[in-house]
Amino acid sequence: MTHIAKPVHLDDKLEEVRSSGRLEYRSKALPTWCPGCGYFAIVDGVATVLKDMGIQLKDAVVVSGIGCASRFPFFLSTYGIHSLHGRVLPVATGVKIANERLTVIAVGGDGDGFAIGGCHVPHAARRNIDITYLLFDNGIYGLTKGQVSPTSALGFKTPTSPYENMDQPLNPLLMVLSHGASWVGQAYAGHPEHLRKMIAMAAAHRGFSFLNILSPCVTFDRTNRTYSNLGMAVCDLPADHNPTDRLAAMAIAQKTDRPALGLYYHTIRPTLGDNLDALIVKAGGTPSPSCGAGR
Amino acid sequence: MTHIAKPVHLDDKLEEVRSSGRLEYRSKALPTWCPGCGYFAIVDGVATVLKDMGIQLKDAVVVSGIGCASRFPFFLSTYGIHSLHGRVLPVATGVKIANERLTVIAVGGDGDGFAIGGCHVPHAARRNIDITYLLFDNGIYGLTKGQVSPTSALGFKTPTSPYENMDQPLNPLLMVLSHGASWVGQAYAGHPEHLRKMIAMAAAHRGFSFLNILSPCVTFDRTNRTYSNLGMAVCDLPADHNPTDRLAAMAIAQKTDRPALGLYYHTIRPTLGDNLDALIVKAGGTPSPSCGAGR
Amino acid sequence: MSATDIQIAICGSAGDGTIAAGNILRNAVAEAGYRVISFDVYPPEIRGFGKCISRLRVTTEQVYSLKECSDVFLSLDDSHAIPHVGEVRDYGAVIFDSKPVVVNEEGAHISAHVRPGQIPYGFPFREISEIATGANRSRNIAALAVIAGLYRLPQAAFRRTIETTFGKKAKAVIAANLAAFDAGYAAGSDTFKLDDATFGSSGGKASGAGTVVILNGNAAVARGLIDAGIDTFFGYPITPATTIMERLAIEMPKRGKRLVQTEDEISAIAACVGAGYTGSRSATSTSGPGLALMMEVLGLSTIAEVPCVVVVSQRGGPSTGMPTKTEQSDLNAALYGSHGDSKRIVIAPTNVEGCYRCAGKAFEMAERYQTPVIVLLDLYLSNRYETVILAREAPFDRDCTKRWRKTDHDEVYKRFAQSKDDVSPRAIPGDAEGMHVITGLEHNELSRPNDQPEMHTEMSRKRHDKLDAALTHPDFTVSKRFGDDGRVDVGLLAWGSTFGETLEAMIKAQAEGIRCAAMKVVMLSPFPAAAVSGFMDDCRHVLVPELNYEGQFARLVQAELARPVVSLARVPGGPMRVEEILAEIRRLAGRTSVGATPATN
Amino acid sequence: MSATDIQIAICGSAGDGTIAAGNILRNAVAEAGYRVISFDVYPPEIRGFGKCISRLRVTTEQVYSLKECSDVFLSLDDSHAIPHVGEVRDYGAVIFDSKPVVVNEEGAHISAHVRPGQIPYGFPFREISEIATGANRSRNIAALAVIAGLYRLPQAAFRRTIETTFGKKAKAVIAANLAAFDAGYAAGSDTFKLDDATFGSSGGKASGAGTVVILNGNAAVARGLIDAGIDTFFGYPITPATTIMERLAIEMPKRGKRLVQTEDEISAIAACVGAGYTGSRSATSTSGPGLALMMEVLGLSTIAEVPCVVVVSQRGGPSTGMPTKTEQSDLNAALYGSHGDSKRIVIAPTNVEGCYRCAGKAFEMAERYQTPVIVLLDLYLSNRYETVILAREAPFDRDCTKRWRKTDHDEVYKRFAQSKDDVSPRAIPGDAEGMHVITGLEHNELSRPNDQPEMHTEMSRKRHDKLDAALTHPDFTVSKRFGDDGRVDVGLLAWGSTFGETLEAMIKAQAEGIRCAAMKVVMLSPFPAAAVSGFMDDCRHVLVPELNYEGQFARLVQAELARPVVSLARVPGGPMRVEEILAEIRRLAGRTSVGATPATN
Ligand SMILES: Cc1ncc(C[n+]2csc(CCOP(=O)(O)OP(=O)(O)O)c2C)c(N)n1
Ligand SMILES: Cc1ncc(C[n+]2csc(CCOP(=O)(O)OP(=O)(O)O)c2C)c(N)n1
Ligand code: SF4
Ligand code: SF4
Ligand SMILES: [Mg+2]
Ligand SMILES: [Mg+2]
Repeated sequence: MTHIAKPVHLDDKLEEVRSSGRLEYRSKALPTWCPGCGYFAIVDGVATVLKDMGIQLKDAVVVSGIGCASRFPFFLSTYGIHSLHGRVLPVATGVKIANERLTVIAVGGDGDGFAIGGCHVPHAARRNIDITYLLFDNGIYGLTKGQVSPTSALGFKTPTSPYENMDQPLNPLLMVLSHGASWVGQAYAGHPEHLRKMIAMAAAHRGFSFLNILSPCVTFDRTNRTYSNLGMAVCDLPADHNPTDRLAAMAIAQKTDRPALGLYYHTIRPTLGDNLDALIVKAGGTPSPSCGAGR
Repeated sequence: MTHIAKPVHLDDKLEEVRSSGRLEYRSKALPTWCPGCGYFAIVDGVATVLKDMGIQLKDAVVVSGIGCASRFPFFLSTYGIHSLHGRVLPVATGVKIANERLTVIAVGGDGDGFAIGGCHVPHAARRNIDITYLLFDNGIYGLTKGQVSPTSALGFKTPTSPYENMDQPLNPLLMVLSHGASWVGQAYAGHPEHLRKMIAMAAAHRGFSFLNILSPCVTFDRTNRTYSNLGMAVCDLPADHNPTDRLAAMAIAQKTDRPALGLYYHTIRPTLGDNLDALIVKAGGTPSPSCGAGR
Repeated sequence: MSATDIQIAICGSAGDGTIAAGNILRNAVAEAGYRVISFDVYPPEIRGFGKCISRLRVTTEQVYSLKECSDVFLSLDDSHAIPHVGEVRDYGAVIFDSKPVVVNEEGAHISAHVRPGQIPYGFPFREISEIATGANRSRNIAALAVIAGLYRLPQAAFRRTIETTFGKKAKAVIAANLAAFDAGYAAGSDTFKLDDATFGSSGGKASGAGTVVILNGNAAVARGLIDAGIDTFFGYPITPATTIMERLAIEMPKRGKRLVQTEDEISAIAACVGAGYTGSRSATSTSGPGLALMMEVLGLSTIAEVPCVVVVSQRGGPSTGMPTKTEQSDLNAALYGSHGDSKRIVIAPTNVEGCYRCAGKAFEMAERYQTPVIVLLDLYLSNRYETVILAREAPFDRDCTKRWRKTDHDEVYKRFAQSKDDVSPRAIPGDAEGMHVITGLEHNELSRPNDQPEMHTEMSRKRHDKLDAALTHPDFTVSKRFGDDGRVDVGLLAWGSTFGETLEAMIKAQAEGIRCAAMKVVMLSPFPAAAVSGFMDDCRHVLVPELNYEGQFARLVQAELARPVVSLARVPGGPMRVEEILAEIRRLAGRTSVGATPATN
Repeated sequence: MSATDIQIAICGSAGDGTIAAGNILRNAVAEAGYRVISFDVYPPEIRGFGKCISRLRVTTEQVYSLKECSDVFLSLDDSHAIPHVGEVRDYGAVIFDSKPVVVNEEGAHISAHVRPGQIPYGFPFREISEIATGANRSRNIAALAVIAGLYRLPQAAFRRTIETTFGKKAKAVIAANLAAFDAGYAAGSDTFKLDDATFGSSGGKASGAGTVVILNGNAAVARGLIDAGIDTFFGYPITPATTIMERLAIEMPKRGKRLVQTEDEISAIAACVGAGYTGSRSATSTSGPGLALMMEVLGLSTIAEVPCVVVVSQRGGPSTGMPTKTEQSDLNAALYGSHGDSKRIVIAPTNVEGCYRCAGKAFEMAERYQTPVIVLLDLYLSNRYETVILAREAPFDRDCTKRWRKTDHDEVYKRFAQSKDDVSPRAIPGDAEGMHVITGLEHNELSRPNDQPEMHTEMSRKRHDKLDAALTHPDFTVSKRFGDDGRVDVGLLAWGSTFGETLEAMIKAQAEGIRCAAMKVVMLSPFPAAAVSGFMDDCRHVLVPELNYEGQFARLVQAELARPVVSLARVPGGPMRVEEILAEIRRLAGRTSVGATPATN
């Protein structure tokens, strides 16, 4: 029988948030996450960034799939869609295409994005839809109580891999680079300051930005992605890394034993919205930032 | 009103096949493909390889999705499944996991594999399921009469991109390399000899092998992947390319203006079947090559 | 009869330009002011040597379907045509190439298959074309010109149509085809006329009402979506729905609107929901296999109360089934396919004009009732052409959204606030103080997750009750009765494309003195129980003809009303045969099956 | 009554080890030879401070559901327990911690909420645990021990259960918990006994029949699949079905069988079809959202006639809905969710033993009729525990495949050859001369694409007709009547988990002198029309209780029989209240609602 310590520090945390004046971006809903979950740092980060960028609550839409990670939108006070398992990117695409004036942030877990949602990532990346996709990569299925995920380490024992996980994990960074994404970076929930910086950069990028956020599931993973393990493993990108060199970025992304944090790659190219407007012009029509939205 | 020349040479072709003694591997069904379609070369290639490898008809299962490419199984005389659009890999996985004695070849088009079926490719690759996946990459949706596909060139005009295609195409080779596939190569339907060699290598590989086959759609693509354009564009892999160097393979895969033909990458690691058997042993059970199949 | 009612069939292989000839004939006759219904049958393969048949019914009065029998039959390829010569009525004309390229062996020539009473006409199409143009490329034009000549149809209309058809081609091509036409026309008009097969003068193009256009069902859907102000479209190609998307891909950008071909149907519908959340009028189109993939997202649209429109053109099922054949077997999936109590609006047009109306009205309903709306067509309706009169003013309300406006200062926005009509005012992104998060989880008025029994019960009630208003949606025909009033021996209940054949059968039955009425049901969910039940009260027998195996609509009626109906469920892959419906009517009316031979009106 | 029938409820927060206490109590009592039914209610969040209630009904006779009222109620956290104290019957015991950690403010203590007639017992659980073990970790064990003592339940059974429960933990942990148990037991047995709440001696473990096990529905499903010889399993986690897969992940490898967690539900079912093609017994398990995603592949399984088994445990819908609440609202999707005429077999067990049987039989049916079989559970059934007697010999046929054996030399294999029972002999990969290609396209006997009207009509008939045999599947109860014979005032028609409450209601109604019968319908498709219709002939009123909003089963009955039923459709997220069904029975029977207060048997 499991005993979970009462999350006293949770309320302190909310207090801190309150006093920090970031509250308006945080909803009154107390996150349902387990105390100590890496996700708390991400919600703080996004709230700060939105505020710092001066994006009004009314102009931000946070879209998610299903999972612990995907509870995210409820903890902000912007507009949001808590959609379906794996469908965060197409839903976010619909929002952005319909109204380019909106800032669209897509969030979800590793299972949500790279198992059931795997069909959609390459196309969001190649079309360069102007949204920010934050992947909460905890290497496990949290919400369903700890099954193996596409990014789980080899050997990981879970209720659906009771003897051990023998499936070679996927490498989200490497994959999204190969999809032709225009902005790719990595952060760690245990380094909130750096995380915040990366979220800010990703959100500032015009086009599809993918930020892989390593985050511990303190309840169901006591052996792999613990704060201590990750804390020791993560490192910075080589100082001389050139973030316009995609091949170099891929080389580093391959080194999964020492996950490097920072901006792997970025480039500037037309967004899906730009292209659709170009077609409209070609056809003799007149583009408008909001396709009827808010009629 | 379109006039299509009667495909006289089709029957000659079948004659040639008959006389070549490969007939047993070809079904009596005359392919429903348009005369001149690149796919004819692939069906010849596979038939020859199966024969040369001494694989009996009864032990081969050819699985496909939906599309012109996916009509493939009907033109061989082995077992086969003409499944659903995009589902070729999970279906093929089911076949192989249930009966490791079978040789399983998966075939499908670029839309089948990298649009609607995109969710499945990374997982077949990472698990290293022991099947051969032949992608018939014609950069178009043939069966539905010529719409734009995920691998269509920029600027391509089709019924669903009437002004021009502005979505950056995907790079199947680069993607599958990033998924961790254990065998990755490329061939061209216009070079049947080399194509045959590559199919043989792919089929001989123990684990997941991915062969990207560039093939012209003569009916709906008169401007991009024509035999003449492809014939001029394709080249050989650098003589000094080391097929165990994944990063080098990725570097070459990036050069899409001059598609290089040959073996990009290969490595040897346990297949999904090997791993499942290892788990069985761990659990104290006894593995069997056919999981009840043919009971 | 004085009113014109002539059906022309053209049969050949794709290589013969059969469909092209049918198109020109159709457009020219419509141009001349007649009403037309036409439907082409294609081969399933891509390779172009399968059989094609183009059927065209030309009338002055409104009619509802093709006829069993053609009055004129043109063969461009006897090997394909021979099996169909039987469909020509007695004293009807069978027109063929008297000097075909290959000299056929005994019996292979169609003239050997014309039955006594049918009138064979041989013309040297190829020769006519070659003499007139120096090539046989215009053989099909020469052939259709023969028919035009035979019936003295207005040449001007044909010449205009030929010019526009080949407009993009080289001048020489146009000239050649015009020459071939003139030669063919001359040949046709030199021949003695069929006495009983005259074209009455056309009604002339209907004027005041609006503009007369000739559209097939898919084109009508595209036009309806556009006239209702579609903003965004997300779709994935699939036969027979693809041409809706292809039409929109051309038209939407001209109007500053956006269309994206997505990676699959799941993303298409998911993007529609995302766009719908912002207030955008968004739609997708697909067929059965795509619909099957959309089930989960449709459920999200239902519980999160986000408008979205899905046009489904049915083909033969199950699974990949028969992509180039028509069927009405996706009704169950449209009604019941999503898990949970996920009732939604399902409407099915019965003709091309209805395709236009239903497509446009779907946006009104989706917005007004904040729910997914499925518009059910089938291949037969998607591809069949009819003359349609379009009102000058699009008959669609461009904005049906109940918007939230903050009233007093510290009012908190409740996305799912209670409301008399169970439709809660919406705030959309960009609205200053309406921020909220929608979810697929059960929720409270604030759209916060809540799974308490009372809340789930109340929200379920809200989501179901609000839909009833659709049954009285403004300016929309939910169901309609035709035929005899009062008590009837046989009442016909039909939906979708099959209603056309049903109505024709009813008219024939009435002509045979059977008291008969027919009701078309356009709205399948919510179900117009009162109207249908009232209709059934008048019927000694209720017959439900439909194109599926399980009698899906018949089952729906029984599920709703717990009253028995007679199901006539068939899966021929083509339209239902009027004769088959008629035979069943006779049986129910207690008539011994008289004149079961093709009727010859 | 002499026979034992006592219901115990334990309420607290997850942190209190409420569920763990319930598990030990349940297993120990079963160990002691009683029959038990138990069901736990969890909080939806992961965080462990929501309310948990574990209810356990202990009997000597077979019963079918939990009772409205508990006889004994144990509070481990008064703040959670207070709202539920009302469920304790008159003269029932309310047991609580007399010395809680925090001293509660006035009224916050449960003793202030015990109603006259209920018997409050305070025990210092924490203190007992601390004195006995030096720590309060075993507080929950001490508390359940008090109940054991109060009722003089056999200590040995409890000690054995505690040892096995903590078997993997350190010796010290086991010792501590045993000590806490002994102390609590002593405290309990020192107290005066409830006169009317005695445990009769247990029937003792049923012997000859087979082995007695205590399982929940999901464990029973896993066991059924294994006993029927499952070869391969492909699945994706989803509440409440996940534990089926988790159990199989442990058990299958031990038997040399293979399980793969796929990337989504589409690949899970697709892999099942691939495996099924080879002759492997393959299954998957999911809940509503996963089922919605499987619709297209299920259609392939239907048309290609490939066996596959899908276990669906329903939760609150639509969409993500209420993942931790029970509901029966996926019936429509299970029956009708795929496009096309895609009828399939759908069976729904009504209790835990049925879960075992249906799971195993599903393999027989899928193989014998070459079709997909859906086994419909719901969260309530998946998670509820019952004592089940398992026959020593698994009651399942390990091979029901009709195999093709080449007879004469030049026979060509026809995968879909005509056959009297419409089931064609199968060849599978590896068979020397049975090579063929299956397809989702309509096809001929050789499985070659063919879309001719006659072929499609015949193949549709074959695919539907062959299923009728399932209604007489060997050794399987398709439907069963209970209660009064002959004419009755009220007939109850129920399916799935709700049948338990329905039967309890029927028994109570009979006790009130109402002529009453109940029929459980286990096979929902094909529908046992004759049996149900025959039953309805006997009933003045037919009442259909079910856990969904639309009355999906009631609609199925009406669609099939065109006869009206009274629908009692509720969506509380938990089991239907027996009292609610009873009230409706009374109303229909024309009784003024007597004794609507909780019955106190
Ligand atoms: C179609 C569907 N399949 C399965 C589920 C069950 N489910 C909910 S969340 C989840 C995975 C959660 O893992 P992840 O996406 O990594 O998010 P995390 O909880 O780890 O943050 C699953 C399998 C579902 N809700 N819908
Ligand atoms: C679920 C579903 N969506 C769409 C279709 C229609 N469809 C059939 S094949 C195809 C694409 C064909 O392109 P590709 O996969 O590249 O194969 P090709 O024809 O080019 O060989 C499409 C969209 C379908 N059959 N099923
Ligand atoms: S289960 Fe894991 S991922 Fe989910 S909230 Fe708890 S710690 Fe975070
Ligand atoms: S349409 Fe294109 S891909 Fe299809 S068969 Fe013809 S040439 Fe080949
Ligand atoms: Mg995760
Ligand atoms: Mg293609």
